[in-house]
Parts: sequence; C-alpha cells; structure tokens
Amino acid sequence: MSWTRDEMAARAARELQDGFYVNLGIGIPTLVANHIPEGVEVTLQSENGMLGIGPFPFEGEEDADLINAGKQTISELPNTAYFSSADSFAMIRGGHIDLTVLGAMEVAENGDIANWMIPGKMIKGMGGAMDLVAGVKKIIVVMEHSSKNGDPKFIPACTLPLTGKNVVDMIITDIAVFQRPDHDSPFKLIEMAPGITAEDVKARTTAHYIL
Amino acid sequence: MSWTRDEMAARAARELQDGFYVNLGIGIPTLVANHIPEGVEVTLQSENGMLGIGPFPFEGEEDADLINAGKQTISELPNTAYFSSADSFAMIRGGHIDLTVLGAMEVAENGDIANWMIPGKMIKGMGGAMDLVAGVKKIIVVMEHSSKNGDPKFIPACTLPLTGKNVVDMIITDIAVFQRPDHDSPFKLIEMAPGITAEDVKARTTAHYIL
Amino acid sequence: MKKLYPDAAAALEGLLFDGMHVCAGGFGLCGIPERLIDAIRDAGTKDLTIASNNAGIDGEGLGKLLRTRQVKKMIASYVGENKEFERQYLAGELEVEFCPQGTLAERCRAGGAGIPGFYTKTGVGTQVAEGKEVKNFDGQDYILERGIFADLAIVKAWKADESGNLIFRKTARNFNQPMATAAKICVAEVEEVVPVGSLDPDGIHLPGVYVKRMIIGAPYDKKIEFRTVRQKEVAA
Amino acid sequence: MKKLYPDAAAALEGLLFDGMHVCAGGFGLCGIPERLIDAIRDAGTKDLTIASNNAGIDGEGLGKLLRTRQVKKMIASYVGENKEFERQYLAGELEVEFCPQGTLAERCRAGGAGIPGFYTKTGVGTQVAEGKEVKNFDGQDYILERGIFADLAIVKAWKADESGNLIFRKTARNFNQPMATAAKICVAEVEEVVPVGSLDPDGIHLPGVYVKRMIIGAPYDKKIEFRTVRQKEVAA
Repeated sequence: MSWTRDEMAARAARELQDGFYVNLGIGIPTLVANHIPEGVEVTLQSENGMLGIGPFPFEGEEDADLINAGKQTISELPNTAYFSSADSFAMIRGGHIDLTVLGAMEVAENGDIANWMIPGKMIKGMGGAMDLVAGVKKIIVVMEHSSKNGDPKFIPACTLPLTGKNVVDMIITDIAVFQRPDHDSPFKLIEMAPGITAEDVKARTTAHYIL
Repeated sequence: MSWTRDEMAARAARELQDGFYVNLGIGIPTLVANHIPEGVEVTLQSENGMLGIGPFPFEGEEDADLINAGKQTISELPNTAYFSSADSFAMIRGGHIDLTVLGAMEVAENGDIANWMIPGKMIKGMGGAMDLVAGVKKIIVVMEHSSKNGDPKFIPACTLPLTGKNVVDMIITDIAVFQRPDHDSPFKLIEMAPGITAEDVKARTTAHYIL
Repeated sequence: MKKLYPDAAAALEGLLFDGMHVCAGGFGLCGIPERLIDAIRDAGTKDLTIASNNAGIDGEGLGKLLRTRQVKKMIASYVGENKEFERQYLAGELEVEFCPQGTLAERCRAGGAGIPGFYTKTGVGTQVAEGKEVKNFDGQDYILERGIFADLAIVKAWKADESGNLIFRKTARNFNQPMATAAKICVAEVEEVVPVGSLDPDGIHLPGVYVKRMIIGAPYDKKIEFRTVRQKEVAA
Repeated sequence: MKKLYPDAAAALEGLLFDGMHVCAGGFGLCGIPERLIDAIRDAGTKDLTIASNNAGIDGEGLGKLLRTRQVKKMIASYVGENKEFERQYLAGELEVEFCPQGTLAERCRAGGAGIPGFYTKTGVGTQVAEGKEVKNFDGQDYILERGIFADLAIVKAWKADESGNLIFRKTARNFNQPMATAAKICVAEVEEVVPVGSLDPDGIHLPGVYVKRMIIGAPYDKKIEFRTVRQKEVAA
C-alpha cells in the first residue's frame, strides 16, 4: 500500500530538527508544515522575502502585501522578519537555510534533479528552484514514485533539462525513501511503505541504489 | 597670494549642485560643508553607513553610536538614513554618489591619485579611499600645490603607490584650479588665486596641462 | 530639490525612449508599480527590454505592456499565468531570457553596486550555464553572472519621506529594493509621502539617494492572485 | 530552541579553536562586540585570522587580542591609532592584509551570500590588484575579489528578539550586518532582548536565521574615539 500525499509530507517532516530554518516548495511540500513534530520549532522561509510564515489568514484578513512564493495570501507570526528578494536569496545561496522540500519530475541516481521544464511544452521559468537546490544545506525531494504514464521518476540519468546537478540528499516517494550521506555516495533505500517490498521498489525503479 | 584652506573649500563647494549626494574626506574637504551655496541642497554621505550627516552635536549630546568616517561624533538630520557598510559601499561603488572631495599626496597628469601610503612609513591602510575614487561620479582633489619640501604635487606620474588610476576630475590647490571634461582629456588650468599668474603656476608644476 | 511629481506621466517625462532597458519591481502582482506601468503604456514607448521577476498576468502589471506589444524582451524567472505572453513567446514575437530568481535579484543588486559580474553555484550544469564562464573556487564550480544596470527603474513603495527615503510593506518589498538601485534613474510610486523626520532613520529600506522622482499612486486597489484563507474555529 | 546564553564564555563554548578565522563587526570603537572579544581573550585562543575594518586601539576592541598576541593575521582597511599593532607589524610578528573598506564589506557580504568571487573597479591599477585576475567588462577593467567566509562571526547589536532577529542603532550597524552573515556561526551580543512580537517585522536589520547564539552584554560604557562638539549659541 503506497503512502498518501499527507503521509509523504509527514515523512519529510520527520527530517525537521529543532531550530531549523526551512523552505517548502509548492504542492506536497507545503503539507509538511502540517506535520511538524511536537517540541520541534522550525521557521519557514519564503523566497519572496520573509522568515516566519504563518498559516493562511482568516477570511477577511487577507493582505495583498503578504503572500508566499506561491502567491497565496498568508499571515505573519510574532517572530516574522521581512527582507528583499536580494537578501532572501543571499540567505538561500549562502547556505543559511537548513532544509528545503521540493517536488520533482525526475531525480537521477547521481543526485541530479529536473523540475522546471519539459521540452516542447510552454516554459514558465525556474523561479527560485535552481537557487534553492544550489544553496540550501539539505535537499529533500518528495514525488510520486512513477509518472502518470507509469514511468519511473528516480532514474539513471535525467532526460529533462536539469534544475541542479548532484544536489539531492533524500527522495521520498509514495512507496519508498532513499537517502545518501553525502554527494559522493549512492542513494540507499532506507524505508518502504507498508506492504511494499524491496523487490517492488526494484521493479519500479531504474536508478541504481544500494540496500 | 594663495588661497586659504577655507577658500579652497569654498571653491570646491561651488561644484555642488542642488540635489547632490556628496562624500567629503577628512581635512580641508570637511570644510566644504561650511560653504554650501545658498539655495543648494546637498546630502552628505558617510561611508560607515549614513546619509544626511548633521553638524557636530552640542556638548553633552554626543552619541557613541553616531560617528562619521573620521570617527568623530556627529548629529543626525530629519532626512537621515542609516545602513550597513556593505550597503554604503554598494552606493559608492555603484556610482550613486555624485561627488567626493578628497585630499591627496600626489595627482598625476593622467588623473592618477596617491593618498594612502608612503613606502618606508607605517602603513595605516586605505580605508574607503580606493572605493571612493573608483566609484563616485566626480572626484575633486583639494591639496596644497606643493609639498612641505616645496616639491610639486601635481606631477607627470605618481611616485607613491596609487589609490586610483585615471580617476581625478578636478584639482583645487592653494594657487590654481585644474579640470578636465573626461578621463581621456588632459587637465586644463581654469582659475588662479588672486595675484597668481599662469607663469607662477607653470613654474611650480611639473605635470603637463593645457591653458 | 523637489522629488515629488504630480502624476506618473510627469514623473517619467524625458526619461522614456524606444529600445530602453527597464528594471521593474514586484513579485507576482505584489508590490508592482502599477501607475508607472500605465504611464509607460500610455506613452507608447516601444521595444522595451524589461527585467522583472514576473511578467504580470493578462491585463495586469506588465501584462499591460505585453498586450500593447511594447516589450521586445523579458528577463524573468517565472512567467506562468499569462496567455498573451505565451502567445507572443510561442509566435517568436517576444524574446525571453529565463534567469533563476535569486540570480536575477543578485544581478540587479550587483548592477546597482557597481559589480559587473559575480560567481554563483546557481545553475551550474544546467541550461542556465550555457555560454557562461565556469570557474572553480576551492573545488566547486561556479558560473559567472553579469550585473544588470538599466536606463530606468520603476518601483512601488509604501511610504516615502519628502527626501525620497522609502519604506516598503511586508512582502511587497521583494524585488523593489534591488531593482531601485539598478538603473541610471529610479522613479518610485508610493502610497503616502510624509514630511522628513517622520520615518525612523534606522528603519529606511531604501535611502533617498536612489530615488530621483516619485509620485503618490494612492488609492490602490491591490490585486490578489491566489486568495487562500482558513476558517475561524467556532466554539462548538 | 533557546538562543540566549548566560554570558559570553558560555555563548562561545565549543566554537573556539587555534588558527580559526573570525569576522568581527564594528567601525573604529563604534558597535564592536566588546564582551565577545573579552571572552576570546580569556579563552586564550591563538593564531587567529581576523577580518575587521579596524584593529581597535591600544587596549580597546581587537587591541586586546593584539596585546595578548592571539592574532596571527588581520584583514583590515585601516589600522591607525594602535601602537601595539604597529610594533608587532613592523617586527614581522603580525601578518596584515590591507583591503579597501568597501571591498572588505562586499567580500563579507559575498561570502555570506554564497558568492566566492566578484569583480570590482576598486583597486584597479593599484597594489591591491597585484596577483588578482583582471577582467574587462564593457571596456572597463575590474579585479576579481574573493568572498570571505569565516568559522565564527562576532557582532554587536542594539536589540534582539528571542528568536534572534536583530536591530542595530545608528552608525553602529556598519560592518556588523555583513559580518554576521559571513561565518558558519554567528554569536551576537546585544543591549536588550525583547519578547518576539516586540520588533517591527518590517524593521529587522538582520533576520534571526543568522544568529545562532546571543548574550546580553549591557551595561555598555561606549567609548568615543574623537569627541567633537559645537557650542550652543547663547542669546546675546
């Protein structure tokens, strides 16, 4: 039985440590905020210039000057600080953000990630994804194990244009978790969803990884 | 009859235009602030992180957190803004300061300036001088025409280690004013102190300039 | 030196020319210089190269200048949600340089700070690195990115004092601050101008040296792209 | 996650080692991290490389670490007014790298921003350019300067909230802000810690992400290097 989106987010949330500063991408990564473990204090960063993202505002309290990087209305917290986009990415690029959780179209066995464009389709742009994968200390990808066509997404080499080269530290899919201790090591299969066997994972993965 | 220090400062002040943002060096350049022409509003920048320098504070109102780049206590004005040293020099290097008035040990006919070290003497450092001459739009040097030994200071080529290469726009000495329209042109003698003749200037100058 | 102009057209007078480069602040529709965009549209200035994180949406923000075909080239990080943009881009009528968001912010900050080039890890090994110098520092590859310095910056702030010191509000600061520094001249539109001495000198986000002209653009009908709310919990 | 430590020695515990690199905020004696300097002196950490705009004066600021011979190398822009510095430097006991003030500030800002190198006009054609790469951009020469990233940054701020957001006061901000970003860990000393929610989120000078540990250093007996005053005009 594969993990739900919420279970994937909860698994990613287990990587959070007390005092971490974290950037969450759009989609499943956003759900990570709902699963922050008890006793762990994390501060969420939004790359459009904010530390200390609060929950969505109450109806009627939306503020057009207060949005996240997904352009959704949000609220502030007592510890919130605002800054410019230049200062925000100085923080990201300088390695001051501890962890980011992102979605991906493909991850390669060498840690490459592709999540910004599909040749032949309209290019919308990479936004801050390239900066995040290049600068944040730990990169966790949360994605479905297979594409809608059933193709593996954790593969020997990315076929799509890259977002970053050799940057991913951990992959959480709906059936398994892969991790590596550093960027010179291969990924290791460390967890599987209930009822999923190592053989199931192997059958649905083309990337090389260790057990 | 040569100009006094105050007259030299007043001459430099005539280069100020309404709305200018100006950085004044230590010594005679500081006196320029006393000669700002009527109807001309200038904002003084201090490279340690301030725009809108006010006069020295009244006795008893000195604030250790409020000093200029010469480490003297100063006061703030209604339009004052504070910022970091990084932001301050971004402003300077980026060409946003209109004019700086600096002292010099030597200026060469090609616009080179030397004002930070004398080989064999203790080196104190260049402070912000190299950044100012590299970044500010217009560089005015105010200096005695001759050294204490009577040697010319406006010379064919600097003998001391440079602060900046081909950066000076105008030279105001105690006997003459030289100017050039751009950094490809030679300096031109444009004014002399009362009673000083072009021959006097020529006799006391080794640099090439035009009349 | 009076910096306050009666309206956007007056504030831009003498500054616009065909083929010019413009840096525009804002993120999505948050903190965009609406009045100044309208005035550029009305002036009909053509062949613009615009550096802006986004390209507005259809009929909002820079989308207005796309609709009137005044834009030759966009330097942006994300241009989703804009059908006219998509049409012109796919038809080859619009040139686009995609730039990672942080690299774009830093390129403008660098341009404004007199830095013509800097090295960054962002984009190494990707399409973004194509044609760019790669240099290794301490065992790690970086690519050379160029500073951006435009003819004109247009930004939106919350409050200004009469000397042009600006403060922004919440996440509407975003690209407005670096963009304001990255041009020969910056024109700002603000919600309110207060007398000098009204703003905390320790709290200025953009010192007046950068702001040459400004207008009061209020009242603003600020648009929200994605309105997300939570429900108030009602006592059972 | 509590960031507030009882005193400077506790805040530096486990962070100090011989031969380490330190970035120290302050300009002259304005905004220097006095308590943390005292604690490093008391810890006796040796062979320090310190990036700081100045080297203190005799017996004040970094002058204290010079007196105890704990400093191997200074990276500074101006070191006047320090006799012990002069003695050690002339005797070849102290290594000094002179760096233009703006370049020093930018090198620290760059290091903190993940930028290993940037190009600047400052110092072109001078001794500062010796041994550095020169590159021509648009007809103008620039030199490559390296980012600075130290093991430890020590800074002084005015107020902190409990989450480590800092605000500085007047010109005491100076190098404290860029230096705080340019190290693996930054320890801050402040005059006052206020509860979260007490500071204006639009007015934070250094977000808490940079500040890992802090102490209250008050009361401060702030030193003035050059006391300059004017006389009150008295009505005749």
